[in-house]
Amino acid sequence: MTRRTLLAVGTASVLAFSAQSFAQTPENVLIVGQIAEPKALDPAAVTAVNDFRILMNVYDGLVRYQSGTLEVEPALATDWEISDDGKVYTFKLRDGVTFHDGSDFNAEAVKFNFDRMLKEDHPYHDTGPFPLSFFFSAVQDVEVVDPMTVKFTLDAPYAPFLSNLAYPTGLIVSPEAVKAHGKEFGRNPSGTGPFKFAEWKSNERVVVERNDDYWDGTAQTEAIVFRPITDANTRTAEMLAGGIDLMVEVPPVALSQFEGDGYNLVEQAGPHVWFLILNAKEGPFADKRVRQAANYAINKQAIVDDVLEGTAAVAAGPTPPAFAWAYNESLEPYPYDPEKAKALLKEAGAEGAELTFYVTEGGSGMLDPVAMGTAIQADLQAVGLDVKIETYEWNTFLGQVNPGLEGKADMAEMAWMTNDPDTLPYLALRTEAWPDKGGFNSGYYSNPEVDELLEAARASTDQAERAKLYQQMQTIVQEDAPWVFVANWKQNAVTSSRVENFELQPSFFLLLKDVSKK
Amino acid sequence: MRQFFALLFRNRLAAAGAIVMAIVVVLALLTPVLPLADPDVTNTGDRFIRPFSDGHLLGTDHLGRDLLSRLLWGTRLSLAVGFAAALIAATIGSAIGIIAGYFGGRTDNIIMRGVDMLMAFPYILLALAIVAALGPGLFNALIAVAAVNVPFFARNIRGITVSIAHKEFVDAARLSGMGDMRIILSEVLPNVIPVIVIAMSTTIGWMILETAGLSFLGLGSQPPQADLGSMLGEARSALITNPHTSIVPGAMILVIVMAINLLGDGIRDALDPRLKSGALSRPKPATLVDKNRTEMPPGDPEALLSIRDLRTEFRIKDKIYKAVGGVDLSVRPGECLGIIGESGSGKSVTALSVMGLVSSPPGIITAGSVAFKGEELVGASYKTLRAYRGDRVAYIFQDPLATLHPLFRIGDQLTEAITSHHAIPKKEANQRAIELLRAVRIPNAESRAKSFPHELSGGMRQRVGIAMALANDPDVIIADEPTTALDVTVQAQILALLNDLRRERGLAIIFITHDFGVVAQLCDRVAVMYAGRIVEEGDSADILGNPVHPYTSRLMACVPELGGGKRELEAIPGLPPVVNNLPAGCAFAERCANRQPQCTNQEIELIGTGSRSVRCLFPEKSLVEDRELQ
Amino acid sequence: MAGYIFKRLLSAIPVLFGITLIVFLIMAMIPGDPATAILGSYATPENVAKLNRDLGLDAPLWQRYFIWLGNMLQGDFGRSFALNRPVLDEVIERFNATLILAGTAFILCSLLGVIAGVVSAARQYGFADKAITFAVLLGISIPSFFLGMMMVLLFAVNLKWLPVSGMYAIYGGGDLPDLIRHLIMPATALSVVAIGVIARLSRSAMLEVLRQDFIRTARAKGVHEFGVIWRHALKAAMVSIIPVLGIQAGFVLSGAVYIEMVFQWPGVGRMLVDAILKRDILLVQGGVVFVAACYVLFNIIVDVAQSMLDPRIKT
Amino acid sequence: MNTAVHVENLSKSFVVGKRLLGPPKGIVKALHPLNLDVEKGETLGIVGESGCGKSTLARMLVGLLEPTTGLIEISGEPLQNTDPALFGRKIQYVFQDPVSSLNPRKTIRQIMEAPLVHLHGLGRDERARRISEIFEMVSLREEFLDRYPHEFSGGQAQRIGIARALTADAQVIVLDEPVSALDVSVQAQVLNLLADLKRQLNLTYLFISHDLAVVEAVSDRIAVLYFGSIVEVGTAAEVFSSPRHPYTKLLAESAPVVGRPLKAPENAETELPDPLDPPTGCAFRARCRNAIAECAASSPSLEGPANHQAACFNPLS
Repeated sequence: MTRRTLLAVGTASVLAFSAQSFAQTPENVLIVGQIAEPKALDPAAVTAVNDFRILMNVYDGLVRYQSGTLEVEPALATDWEISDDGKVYTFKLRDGVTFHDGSDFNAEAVKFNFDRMLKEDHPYHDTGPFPLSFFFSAVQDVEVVDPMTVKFTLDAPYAPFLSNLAYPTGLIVSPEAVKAHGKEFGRNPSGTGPFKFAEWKSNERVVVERNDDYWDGTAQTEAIVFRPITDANTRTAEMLAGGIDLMVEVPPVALSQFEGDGYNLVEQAGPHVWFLILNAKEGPFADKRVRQAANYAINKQAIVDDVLEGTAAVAAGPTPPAFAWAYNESLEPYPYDPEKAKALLKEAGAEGAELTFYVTEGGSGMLDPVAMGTAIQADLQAVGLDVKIETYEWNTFLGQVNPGLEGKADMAEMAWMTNDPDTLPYLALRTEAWPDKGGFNSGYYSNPEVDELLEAARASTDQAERAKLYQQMQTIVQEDAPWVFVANWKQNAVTSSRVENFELQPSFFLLLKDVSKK
Repeated sequence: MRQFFALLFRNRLAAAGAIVMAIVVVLALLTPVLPLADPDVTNTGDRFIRPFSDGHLLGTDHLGRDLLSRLLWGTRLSLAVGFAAALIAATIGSAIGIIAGYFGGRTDNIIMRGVDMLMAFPYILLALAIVAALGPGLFNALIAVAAVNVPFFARNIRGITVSIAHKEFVDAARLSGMGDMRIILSEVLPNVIPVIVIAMSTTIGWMILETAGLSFLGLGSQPPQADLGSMLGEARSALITNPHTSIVPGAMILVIVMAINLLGDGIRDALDPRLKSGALSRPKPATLVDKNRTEMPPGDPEALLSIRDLRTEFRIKDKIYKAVGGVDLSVRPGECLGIIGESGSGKSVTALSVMGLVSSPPGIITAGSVAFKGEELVGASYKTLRAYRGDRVAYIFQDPLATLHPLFRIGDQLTEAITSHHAIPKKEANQRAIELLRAVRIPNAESRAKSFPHELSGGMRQRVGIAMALANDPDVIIADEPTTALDVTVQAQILALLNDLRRERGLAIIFITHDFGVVAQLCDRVAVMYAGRIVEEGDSADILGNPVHPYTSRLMACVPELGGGKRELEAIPGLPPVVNNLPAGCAFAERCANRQPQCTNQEIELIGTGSRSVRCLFPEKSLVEDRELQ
Repeated sequence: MAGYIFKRLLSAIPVLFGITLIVFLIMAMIPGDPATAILGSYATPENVAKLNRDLGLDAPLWQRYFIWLGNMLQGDFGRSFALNRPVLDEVIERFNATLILAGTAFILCSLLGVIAGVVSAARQYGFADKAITFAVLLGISIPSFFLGMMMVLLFAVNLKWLPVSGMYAIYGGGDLPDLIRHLIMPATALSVVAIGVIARLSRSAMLEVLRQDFIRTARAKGVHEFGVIWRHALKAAMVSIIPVLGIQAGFVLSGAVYIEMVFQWPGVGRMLVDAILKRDILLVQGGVVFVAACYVLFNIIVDVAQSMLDPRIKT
Repeated sequence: MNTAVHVENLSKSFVVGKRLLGPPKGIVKALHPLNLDVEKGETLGIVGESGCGKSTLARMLVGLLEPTTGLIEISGEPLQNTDPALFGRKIQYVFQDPVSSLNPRKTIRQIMEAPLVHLHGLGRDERARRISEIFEMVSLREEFLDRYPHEFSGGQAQRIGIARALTADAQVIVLDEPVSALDVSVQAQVLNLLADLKRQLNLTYLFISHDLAVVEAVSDRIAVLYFGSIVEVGTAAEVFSSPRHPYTKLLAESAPVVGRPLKAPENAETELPDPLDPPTGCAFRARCRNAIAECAASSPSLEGPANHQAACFNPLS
């Protein structure tokens, strides 16, 4: 190394130290701390909330949730009609909308989107896989009535259909872009949303820029940068150090750091439920009394107040209160009552039973699963259940839990975030949803009454009637205790005080169009 | 064993490490009986209590569990896993290494290729993949950590085994009728074990770090069980708000690993035989000179180089080796002085003391004077010494393969000798180097200047050594057994060359040897040394013709001379004394046939007249008699 | 020399083949599959089986190995299931980041380690030696991720001197000073252990060399002590230091995993950890082969450097 | 016949620079095929400079190295299998470096017992008796038995080495530079001890050394090795008093002797031939003043009366 290069390196490092620019993020550019690298920016191909947070700003669906609720309102479709039998939906499309790549939005584009996802013989079906296409598995046919009218035909009445269209899986992508990029579309997205894709550097950032032609008013900020910061602690540190303007999923322990003037803490309850699947097919939990005992033994209040620092509320049953119209207000959560738990265990003869407990290390909506699992283990230990924890990384965990707990474990952590009160119970509580039949009822709960209620609710297009059926279901399920109902998460986010007009949605989406930054 | 512990505890840092480690281990062992809170009982209401609170000396973690209790239980587990992993890795790795190293050839090739593959695999990923395949859990993490460290041991131990397998005692064992398995177990293994122990003691710390790393990634112990790594991992989310939950296990890892490393270093040092003799200390640029020495007026002012009552000692631990015990010598311009003696007689140390080249530590000059042209060199500044070294007083050493720098071309080594004293242009120095090579009769000097020492034969190398000594036209050359390592035909050439050069250039030479024939042929005068002192000195022809000291005459008698035919040799009984424990009086007395009681109870002076002197009370012939005989 | 390099390159081929086999078998042994990871929470056994079939994961093991190997030899590393992009694109992009981090750390640890070792040996038992020995001991005893965490806490969160994470500032950065600013903490944390190891080894190698006869020869020639230490002794000591530099390069590369996690560095180590956890088989396989090839290549460079330094090594 | 050692056509080549594919870089003939006979009770001195192949020969004789060609017979029995244990009972070896030939981790007793156990299967008492017998012979004190090798000086260690060779009870002993690592005053002791032992036990020695004077002092017959071949062999008196091969003469003249003036016995430029690229004909011819045309054409073989043969086309008379 020559003296000159030495000098150059020296100067560079002095510069590096003296410059302070990094502490200040630029105006009008919002920097968002994401919890992970997105998998793809193709709405049909992804399943994670983390990815949805970007997608919702780049794409529009035919419909969307009204701000602050889970009610559906028009978006790319201005209007729609539902046939009396609940099987045919006809949408009138919005005029003059173009995709970011310049191509036109029209009925053909809508048909292309759904055919790509649902038809195995579609030329672009191989741009998948499309893991959530079953949201639209009821769709039999999509038909272009005229350039601005499109008609969906379902094979059976399906109440959650509109709600599913508002879900990211229903977001509309540019067919031209799919044709141009094929499998690489996920890295070269094009939609109609308020922001258009600009850059994706792996593990560094995804940048989207303002779409000046947006049909619903242009965005306040020039651009948004999504930074994947997997580690919650680093995310917190970045927020504190000023490297990001907005962070989601603030770890409970870090909340106290953001109480000062420099930050705004935002909270919003959402359709989330955190529960323990109990193996009702074999072992101690085959006995309802033992399942109830577990519900009594776990100090859920302590978990939500202490472990989660108040970022969640105690769950009463399988349906989160965020689905206000379908929620059964009369349900009271199982109280913390170790004595009662012991009594029930004694009654069932399950004292000192040895249980295997699957705990995950992270995962979508799982909050703080290891700490929660450990606290639960300690609570169950206290009433005389000998619980052995096995931890798995999230994907391995799903690989273990989804095929069913039989022969492996007695209990497992799980959390769902859904867009419709139908989804979770329909997929995870029916007898027809046992793992071997393709569902997610990994604990093998089975109650014909519940099965009936759920089928009926799904076929009905009358919300009041559906509400009644769901409330009935909740009461039965709570009594049967196929799960331990632990918590309903209140999603949180922190912004620096430079950020204005930010609010969280019950849908857990991040809508950033109207957010501005000083 | 006792010696081992004595050595270990002499090293204060190692002792500190041992004590800390002992405390940690005792605490870990006692953990189950100590009055601690249950490490797994959660009390979320009391979470994140700060250290030094009532009931929770180190505070509590994110679930309100007592950190002190978790720390001790965690330490217990981490230590056990670290030790176990090190043991497993060492056992398997060493076995592989020994087999590969001992059998060599194809076996070695195949095994080492496999080891290469594993080493090329990023080790954390390998560990991760193993844990992923076996499932999480501390035991599986242990297996993974052990597995990824097997190549390290295999490689290390193989190297050692190769060198041991080629030792003569292995051949000897084979000739004793031992089979391969038995040789491995009884000859190789005992010599490898210290290395294994050293490698283990220095890697346990590393193993604990690695296990902690895996636990930190969530692949180690399963909750609620605590080990140090998982404690750190769990605490990470609260790093900013409650750093104490991270710092407590982090600091514990630091303390343990540091103590283990200190102890490991100590064990390594105590097991390394070279360290016992103090040999791994760096020699200073110039030999130490005892500040409290009695200074000596310089001797013979006529002489070019004059040594008076020079005493050089080696101080190793509590032993003092009096290598040179009061030597007087002088050499005049153009004279060749021989110093002859057996190994350990102090002849080389005397020579090296002149320019302060005795390794120090352990060497120290404790008394005497060395004067070059009247200037005192003992106690002179490094600057003065360096100015003389190689310029006025040059050395030629014994083994030219070891004494030439193996990685520099010989031309460069020669030019450096010149430019160290004379600021002349590089080109000129190169030219001069080639002239020097020619002067020592090296054929094709230009191309040879670009050779590396190993590319030359022994004789050629020694010519380079001589050329280097001649580089600055010195006044004195000190040649320390320059031909001992050479074959006899080559030796004859080198000696003839030296003789020519000295006559051509009028060099003064001090020539150190153990060979009377060489002395006779080359030297004008000779001094015979025994146990650090000169016992006889005089003209070489005189001494070789009429040795007077019993040692000189007996020594000459026991060297067979060519042309004598098959015969019985006259051996000197006994062994030369060890210079750390010299007897009183004459050091040779014990082996001397002429010994009288006086010999061992008084200091015996070097007596003599003019050119001939002897240190003996009962010489073979008196010097006076000797003169008369002539 | 060219022939030697060629020979070394040739001998790396079986090693690389071995590595492909090892990584393939390990990935085959790991339970779980990429389909679950792709399908996320909604993975049902039925969908998983179908997807695995679509991804070609139902073929016999040996067949899958040879298909993979054959494609790879043609430069096709396959597509990452989880990231939905070609493995090679991702690996090269991420490896680049790791190279910057590990390369800096490697240069740092080589320079500082050797200098510290030489100074320590030259001043044996002096104050500098004791100070260096202690610092080095502390360095090799601290878990790098713990050090990293503490550095973030102190320099980024509390003092706000340095950025918390990432490789470049998100806006306005992207130049060299920006990169250096982001590099300082992770490179330091990553190199600390290696500095210690190298310094210890350099010290003992120097002590070993300083006892050699040719050092005495250099002194006898009148070479100044500075030249004796930094030219004669260091050059000879490098013969035993260089192989350790090679090994440390491997450790630095591997150890980057933790540092990349703590500092959210977009490197290949973190990518591979994620990929293993997500059972992104092709990404793991391709990434490991790539990293291992680089490691093997680096070792060849070390060997070549060694043979250039030491003419006694037969080439 | 009273032949102790009979060697026929014995040679050794080493392969240098093995390659993955193709032939190796070169083959070094360390020892050209040679024949040798040693009588019972005789001492055969083998002289040569470094690299002449004397150690290769010695190691083959005791089975530590597998010969490339040739046959070794000890006391009339051929030994073809290189199992040192098979050789061990018949022929033993004394190493050059006395200290490194003793395992530093074993006591002298353990070292001494090994041949007794493995070669002769003696019981404990029998062993103790033999060891004390042998220790008596080599004048070592029995208390040394429980010490470790590093506690001994070179001379003592070499006595132990000799004692170990004796325990195998072999009739032939190969002494590979047994005194070159020792100081002159001790060297004479060891040489005398060897002479005594030979007389007492009626041993046969192959004494290898580079030191002509030492070899002359102990040998009955002498073989001179140069570049892997015997260039001269004969009775000790003959070989040194009237050498026939110029190399032997060069060796004899090169040794520094009191009273002989110093002169270079040969041209300074001469160097040993390169083993990877051996010269044609006589290997010595480049250094030889008497070389004639024939020397370059073919290599000479040993010729002359049984008591003094030389391999030279133009021998000295």
